[in-house]
Amino acid sequence: MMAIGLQHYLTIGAILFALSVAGIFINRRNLILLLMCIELMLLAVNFNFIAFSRYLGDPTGQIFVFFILTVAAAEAAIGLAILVVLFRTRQSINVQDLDSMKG
Amino acid sequence: MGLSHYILSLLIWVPIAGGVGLLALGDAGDAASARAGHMRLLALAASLLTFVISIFLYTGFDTSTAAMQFVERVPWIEAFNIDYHLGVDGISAPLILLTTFITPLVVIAGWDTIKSRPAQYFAAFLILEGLMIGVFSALDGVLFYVMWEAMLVPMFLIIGMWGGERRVYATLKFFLYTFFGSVLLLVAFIYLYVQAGDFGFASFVEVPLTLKEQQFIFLAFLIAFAVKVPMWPVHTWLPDAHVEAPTGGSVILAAIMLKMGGYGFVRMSLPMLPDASEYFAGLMIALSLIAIVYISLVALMQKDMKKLVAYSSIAHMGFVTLGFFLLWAILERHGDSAGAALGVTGGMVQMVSHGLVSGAMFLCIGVMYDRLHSRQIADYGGVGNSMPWFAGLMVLFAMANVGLPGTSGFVGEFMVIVASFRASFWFSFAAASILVLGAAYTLWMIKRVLYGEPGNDRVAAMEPLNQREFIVLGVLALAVLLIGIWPAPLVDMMTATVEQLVDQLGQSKLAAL
Amino acid sequence: MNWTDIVPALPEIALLTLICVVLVVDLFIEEHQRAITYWVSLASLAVIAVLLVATAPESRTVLFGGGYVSDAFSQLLKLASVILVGLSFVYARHYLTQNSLLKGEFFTLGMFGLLGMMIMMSSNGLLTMYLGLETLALSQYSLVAIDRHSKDAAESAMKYFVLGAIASGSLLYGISWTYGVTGSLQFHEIAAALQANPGMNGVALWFGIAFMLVGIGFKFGAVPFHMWLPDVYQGARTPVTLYLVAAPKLAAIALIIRILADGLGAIHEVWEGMVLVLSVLSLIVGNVVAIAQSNIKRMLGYSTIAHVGFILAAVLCGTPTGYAAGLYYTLTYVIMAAGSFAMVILLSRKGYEAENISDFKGLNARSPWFAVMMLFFMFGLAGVPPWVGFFAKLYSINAVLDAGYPALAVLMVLASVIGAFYYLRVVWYMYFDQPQDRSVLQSNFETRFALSINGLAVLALGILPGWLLQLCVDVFARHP
Amino acid sequence: MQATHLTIVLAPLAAAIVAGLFGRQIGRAGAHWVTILAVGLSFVLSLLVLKNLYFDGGQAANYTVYSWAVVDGLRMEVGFLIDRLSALMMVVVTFVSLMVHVYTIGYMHDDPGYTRFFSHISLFTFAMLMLVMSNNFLQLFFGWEAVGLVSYLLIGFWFRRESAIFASLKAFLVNRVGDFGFLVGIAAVVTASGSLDYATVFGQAEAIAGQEFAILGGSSWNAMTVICVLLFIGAMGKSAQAPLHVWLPDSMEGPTPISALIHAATMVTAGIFMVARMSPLYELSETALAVVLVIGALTAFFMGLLGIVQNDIKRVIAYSTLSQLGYMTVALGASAYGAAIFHLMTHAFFKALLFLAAGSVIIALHHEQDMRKMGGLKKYMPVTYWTALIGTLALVGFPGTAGFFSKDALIEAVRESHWEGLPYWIAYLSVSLGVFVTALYSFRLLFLVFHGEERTDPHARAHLHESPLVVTVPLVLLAIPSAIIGWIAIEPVLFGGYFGNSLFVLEGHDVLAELGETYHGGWQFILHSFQGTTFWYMLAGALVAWFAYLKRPGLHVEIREKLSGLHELLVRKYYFDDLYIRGFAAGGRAAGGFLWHTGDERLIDGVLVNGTANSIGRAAGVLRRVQSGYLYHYAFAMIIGLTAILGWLLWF
Amino acid sequence: MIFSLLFYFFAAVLVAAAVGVILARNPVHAVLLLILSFFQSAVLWLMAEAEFLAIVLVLVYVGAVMVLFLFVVMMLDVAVAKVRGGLVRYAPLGLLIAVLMVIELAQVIWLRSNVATAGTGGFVPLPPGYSNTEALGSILYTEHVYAFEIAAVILLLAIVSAITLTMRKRPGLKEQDIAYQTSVRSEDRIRIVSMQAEERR
Repeated sequence: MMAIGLQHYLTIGAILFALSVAGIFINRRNLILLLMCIELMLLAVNFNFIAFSRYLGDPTGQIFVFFILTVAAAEAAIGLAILVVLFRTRQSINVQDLDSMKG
Repeated sequence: MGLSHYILSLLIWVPIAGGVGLLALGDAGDAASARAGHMRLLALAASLLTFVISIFLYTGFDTSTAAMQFVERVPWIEAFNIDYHLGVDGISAPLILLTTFITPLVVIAGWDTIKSRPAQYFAAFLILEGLMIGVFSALDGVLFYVMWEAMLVPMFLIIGMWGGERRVYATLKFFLYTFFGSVLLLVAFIYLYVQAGDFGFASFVEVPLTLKEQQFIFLAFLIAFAVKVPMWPVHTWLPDAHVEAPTGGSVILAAIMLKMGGYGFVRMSLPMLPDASEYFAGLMIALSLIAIVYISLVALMQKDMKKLVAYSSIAHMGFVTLGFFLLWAILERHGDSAGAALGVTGGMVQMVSHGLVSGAMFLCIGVMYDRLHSRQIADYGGVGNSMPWFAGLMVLFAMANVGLPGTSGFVGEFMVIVASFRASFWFSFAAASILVLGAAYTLWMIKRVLYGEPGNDRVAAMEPLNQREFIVLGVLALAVLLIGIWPAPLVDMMTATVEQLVDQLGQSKLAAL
Repeated sequence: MNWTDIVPALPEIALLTLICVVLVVDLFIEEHQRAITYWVSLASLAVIAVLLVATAPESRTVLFGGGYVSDAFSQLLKLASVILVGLSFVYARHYLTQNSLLKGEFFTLGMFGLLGMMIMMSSNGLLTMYLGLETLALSQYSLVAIDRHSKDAAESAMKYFVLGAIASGSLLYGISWTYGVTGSLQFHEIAAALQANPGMNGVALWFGIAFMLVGIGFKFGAVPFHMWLPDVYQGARTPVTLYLVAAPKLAAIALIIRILADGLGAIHEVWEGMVLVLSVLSLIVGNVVAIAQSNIKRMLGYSTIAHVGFILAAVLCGTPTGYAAGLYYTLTYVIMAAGSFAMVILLSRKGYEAENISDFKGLNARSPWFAVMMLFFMFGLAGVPPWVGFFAKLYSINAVLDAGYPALAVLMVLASVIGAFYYLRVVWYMYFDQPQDRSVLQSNFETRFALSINGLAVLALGILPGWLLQLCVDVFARHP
Repeated sequence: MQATHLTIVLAPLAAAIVAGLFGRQIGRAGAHWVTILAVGLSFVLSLLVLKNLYFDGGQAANYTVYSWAVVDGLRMEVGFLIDRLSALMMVVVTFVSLMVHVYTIGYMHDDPGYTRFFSHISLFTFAMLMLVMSNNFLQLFFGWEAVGLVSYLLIGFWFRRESAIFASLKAFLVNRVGDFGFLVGIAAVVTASGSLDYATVFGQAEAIAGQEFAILGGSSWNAMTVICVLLFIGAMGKSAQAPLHVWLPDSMEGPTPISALIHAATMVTAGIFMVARMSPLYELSETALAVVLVIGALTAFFMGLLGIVQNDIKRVIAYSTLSQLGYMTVALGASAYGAAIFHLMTHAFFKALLFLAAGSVIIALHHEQDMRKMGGLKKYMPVTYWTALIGTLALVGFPGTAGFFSKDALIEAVRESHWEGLPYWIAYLSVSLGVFVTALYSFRLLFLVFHGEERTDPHARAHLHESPLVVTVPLVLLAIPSAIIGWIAIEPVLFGGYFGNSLFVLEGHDVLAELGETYHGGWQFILHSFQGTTFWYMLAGALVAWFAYLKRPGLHVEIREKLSGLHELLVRKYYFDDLYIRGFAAGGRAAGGFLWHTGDERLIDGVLVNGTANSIGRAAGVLRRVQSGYLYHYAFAMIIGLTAILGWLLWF
Repeated sequence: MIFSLLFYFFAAVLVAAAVGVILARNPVHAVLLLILSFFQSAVLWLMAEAEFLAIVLVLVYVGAVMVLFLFVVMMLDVAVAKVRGGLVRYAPLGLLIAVLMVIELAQVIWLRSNVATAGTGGFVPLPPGYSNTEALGSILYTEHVYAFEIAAVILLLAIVSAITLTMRKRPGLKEQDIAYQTSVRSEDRIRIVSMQAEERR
């Protein structure tokens, strides 16, 4: 068994990224789940950054993760705010109901 | 600094300024108001002023040189070596004169037949005039292209705003067809720029190009110019555009805008791409002859007068392209180039003449349309009874259209037919078939429209020509006869330039590689 | 660090301060005095513009440990975006007042967005680029949803948000790979690393670029990352759409040029193919689908996509000419696009949203002047000379041919022929048809004035395109 | 002298312009005075020119008036070549024209288009003079087409009449077919010689004859043959030689003075004149001469036959004209150019006379042209009758009349020509038997109109009277040369070297010179004719006419029924009209329709233009359906795009 | 060895939790599973010696953001999805894309790049006395001060937007306005109207 290192962490990042993408596809009911998938995606990114930062011995990558966490928090806040607005206007957060504009 | 230093700029910008002025002052859309009357006068004044300026162009023109004259050159976009570069030679000067001559007539012709938004109508024509003169005098690729494309806009509006029932279809077809043609021209220009380092026509002429490059550029040029001419098989926009356009629009379209295709061939395709021109000369001649025969036959079947004249225009423009591309066939057969210049000159004269004649034909149809609101031949018959003077003039123009000697229509056709015999008997044979076919469709229309008993009560009640119409048609008739009887002044303007062009065509660009 | 060192960053600092001022001012005024916020915002923008000119550094200056750069490129883009944001405020006011949407937040969020854009334009590294991008994106999401009672607005905001988050996630993922391979986040360091160690140029880096391109393509609205664009343009209230159309495109050009040219310019051959795919698809899909639209905002949305194809085509050349052409195209495009959306705003009135192309019917009879302006915008967008859009096309095609892609050049012009159709349709509605609605256009003086200037600029820049072009060329002549 | 020439040409032009543009201002009298004076002036000056050239021994003039255009070394000019040939033509043209002008005053008296008519015939005189006086091919073509134009305008003069405007269109188009050949011929001349000037071209004739033109594939034709045949196609159109003859009978829809002037005396002879003028070229091409000979012979005989079955008085004369033009053409083909021109001249006088006489009858009968409704007019219209009789005698070649001298000389020339074998027999038989035919239809006409039973409308008969002086004076004036010009002119024109250098005949072709050796004055000539067959053919024709139409008026009806097949063939004019109208014209229209609907509308517009537009539209419809509005589809697009790019990077 | 096993264990739980997130029917379950995956991530980060971020992840993310999610889920009170209609239809495609992407990425990570060659052998051990927090802190406020400021702006922006979007005055809400209540006058309370006596019908 090889030592746990960069590639393992990157793999976890890749799997999480792919899962989040799949989640976005699969989920057709609930917008909140979409937001959570996005959080997963950011988690995947963070794995990559930490792995690379550790591998390169350069703390900048971890600084980046720090900012990603900050932004993700802000993003989540705004995303949820929009969700609330949407729910208020439509009484639904069903993804399939969002089809009044197309073509 | 005399007038001659910026005469071309004046020719371009005086009408445009007039047009913008008309737009700015406006007429609130009411053709009957006194304000609209002032607008008409302003439009006439601007167009006449332009014509007067162009007289100085004629008097100052030196026929002994092939060099560019009245040259103006100011850097325009320095980052790309684009200049505001104007100049005329024997190829462009006659076409500019044609433009300045026709436009006042169009303004007069639209005097009180345009009922809605006359100010915008006249403004469109004036702006168009300036742009057309710009096309003929530009010596820089970008400047040329700007004028060339910008021209579409006023024409688009003219057909669309004052046109007939199917005007939307016709304008879109017109615009997209020609736009399609010209975008490839743009690509070709830029390619040449990349090779030559600036956009000047002179540099384009000098830059060496491989045969393959020349061929691609030639095809790009061909599409642009062939659509404009129009050559078979990209001619189908023209009948539709003509039918739907108001009279003035048809006149300008036929008289001047079609000439730009021919002008493009002789200004660009030939001198810039001599080897590709040689390569494609056979194709060009074939297309020209198809245009003459095929389109003449199609014209025979037309029931709509404007469509008929439109098809006739296509057939007549076939002579232009035929004349331009004879050189290589002549060289191949005789080993010398005698006759090639005759063909090119013939094509050039044909352009001017066709400008006058087709313009006049459309004006005649317009005169009848104003009275009866129909363009269908079947709705007329016996117009000569109620409009004798008109009938006389229309017969004259019809005769010019069929190329009767003594009218301008003959001069170019004669030269081209004579020159094409030197290239091949069959070229001459096919080209001369227009003598029969052209007469057939034109005079058959004349017979059905002007002659016979009055077709119906409305025809019988048609008003005779009014003074305004008479002046317009009369002036055109004089011009048609003058060129027919004494074309030397016109031909002499071209001679030096055409001879230099033919010389240039003989020099392959491949050698410089 | 001496504080005078941060002078080049003064505009951003001042903008943040002024945003806070506007926030506070807005807090203390009554509902009917909301115009004060508007004027203060405009004044703030004017201050920023002045500061931008005043603090422009002589040469390229890098600040804050390499995170911030001030050069001709950023100065030009910032100035342009300040003007455009100001313009969109001016256009928006009457409409917002009419529709009871005149809230201070519109202006503060707009200015936050501007701050984000300026950060992007001045960013010298992937970190600040990302943060700027998020600042811009978050304010855009909020702006789209600002009319809380509009179902469409909420829907499009949600779509925008989700897809935007995916795009920025992807961008981040790409950044992480790029960082991992090159070991740096600063553009010049990345470039230097690539120079020093060609072995870095491997599939891992390519993947990084591909993931980053999702983010870039999304920001531009390039196919296939364009799907949000028509829906958001349609769903957002028109002034918001106008805001989205105009200045953020400048940020997008900064994004792509900073990353691909500044950072990865050395491996141009790697990304040109990817950008080429985006460009070609955008040209085709944008132009073709626009034909089928009846909603003007949607149509202009697809037209944006088509224009993005042009911008990307110029950028993918990877030459200074190409970058200059892309920059020039973007600058001129946003002017025309802003004007055309302003016309949509102009046609709307209280309780009536002008959304369909047919609303333009007979505009010439209603208002010849604004019909002419719209004609300018339409022909400008169609790329017909003498309007400025033509020169944009000219230069981008020039760049493409110069770089040796004749087939792409032909595709570009053919796409523009298809594109001409839908622009012409607007013109034909305005000029050839009778108005369905003869009411007088409602608007205030500054809208009319700004719109007129905007329209005339499209013409004037077309007649004298040299100086702006020279500016763009010079920017890249001095670019590293 | 140049001023004189210019005056001759320009006076009628000026008059035409004045009468045409200011007709209303100067009035009817003004119109006819100005034109008559102008044409009179031209006539007098033409006589002076003739006198100068023939009697005073003046030199032929050949000079340029002005340069039309010079391109590529090709000088295109307007200039005059005034030699004896053109001088003769000028006199003939201006004289007949003058007569017709005067006659028109009476004939068109009540017509509303009076001034227009005078303007047109004056313009015609101008155009015809330009044609005959030209010294180059360009001007020749100008005159050639200009006379065609005026002919078109005048045939369709009564433009309310459907038949008239149809005839005018037909005339123009058929002429254009000829002109088509003519123009290509001129192009061939320029190609072969590099010049349009007669003198230069003739000077290079030998060189041209040595050239070849590649026409079809590898085969090449002698340049001179090509040139001459092409030019002759022009002559066939203008001079109404078969198969381009169809327009001339129809042209009788025009007013009678026009038929006399244009369609009998002058314009239709332009082709004859042209070939004579081009004799230095034709002489060098046996093939071309053979074509000329055969075409002329066929025309002479078969068109004459048609005259027998016509009932319209003017059409009979028209077919007679066709036949006589055929005679002239045969003479050209036999290299007897002088004979052709001589017959042209006499024919101009007597045929104009016959037409004008017919016109006089027509006026008297209020525009009735059907001979079946005439008869016995002799006693009502003596002047007309006697002049018509002189014309008829001249036409049939009754010894002593002008027509006799010219036609007999012509037939002799054909008989003695250098031709052998088939062409000879075709030509000789045609011209000989043609004499019988000519006499038959000519006397048929005379008897039906002036003799026998009075079949006229009773109402019209009540008002029958001789025509006014303006009509009869020209008749008399034309009758005089018809009767005596032969006596005076035969010797100088045919045998006396009148033409000098104007005509060129090869040594071995010069049949007239051979005839001249046996010529010993007019009486001798007449006496000689009684020994030949021609005279008896003529007499036989006259007798048959007398028997069938006067003696036993029912006989011709019986014959017609017996030979109904032949009669039908003749009445249908050998089906040429059907071929042209149902064949070529309808075929052209069908082709045009096919090209228009299938080529332009279906293929180019339907498939290429609108097809492209439609397919783009369809593509738009499909692509926009991808934009489904569903968020997950949008995400799909992004991720699939990304995955595709990744895959591409990895595996391609 | 134990380290490796631990890594695999936590990684497996993390992936399982993540799968659970995207498959959960009940949003509340999804949030909880997401929190679980965050905890697992924090552990893995700790194992990579990124202690500061691991703590921040738990404190900020789980403590604030996830709670916010949970709050919104509860607030919106969305009915639990009964059937995942699209799941069946789109799962294969989604799965295919996800697998494809994993294959592509795995190719790069394990086989086809300089990462694959250079990344073997585990992380280089950190020097003794190394403090992750210190290392980050020392550059966060110096080198990255600009980014730090921007992050602050983003948070401000988030506040402003969130308020803009969600704060509203409910028309039907009964609010107490003290100043209004105390400044009341009698005529505001009682209005005396003069009425016509109604006639009996």
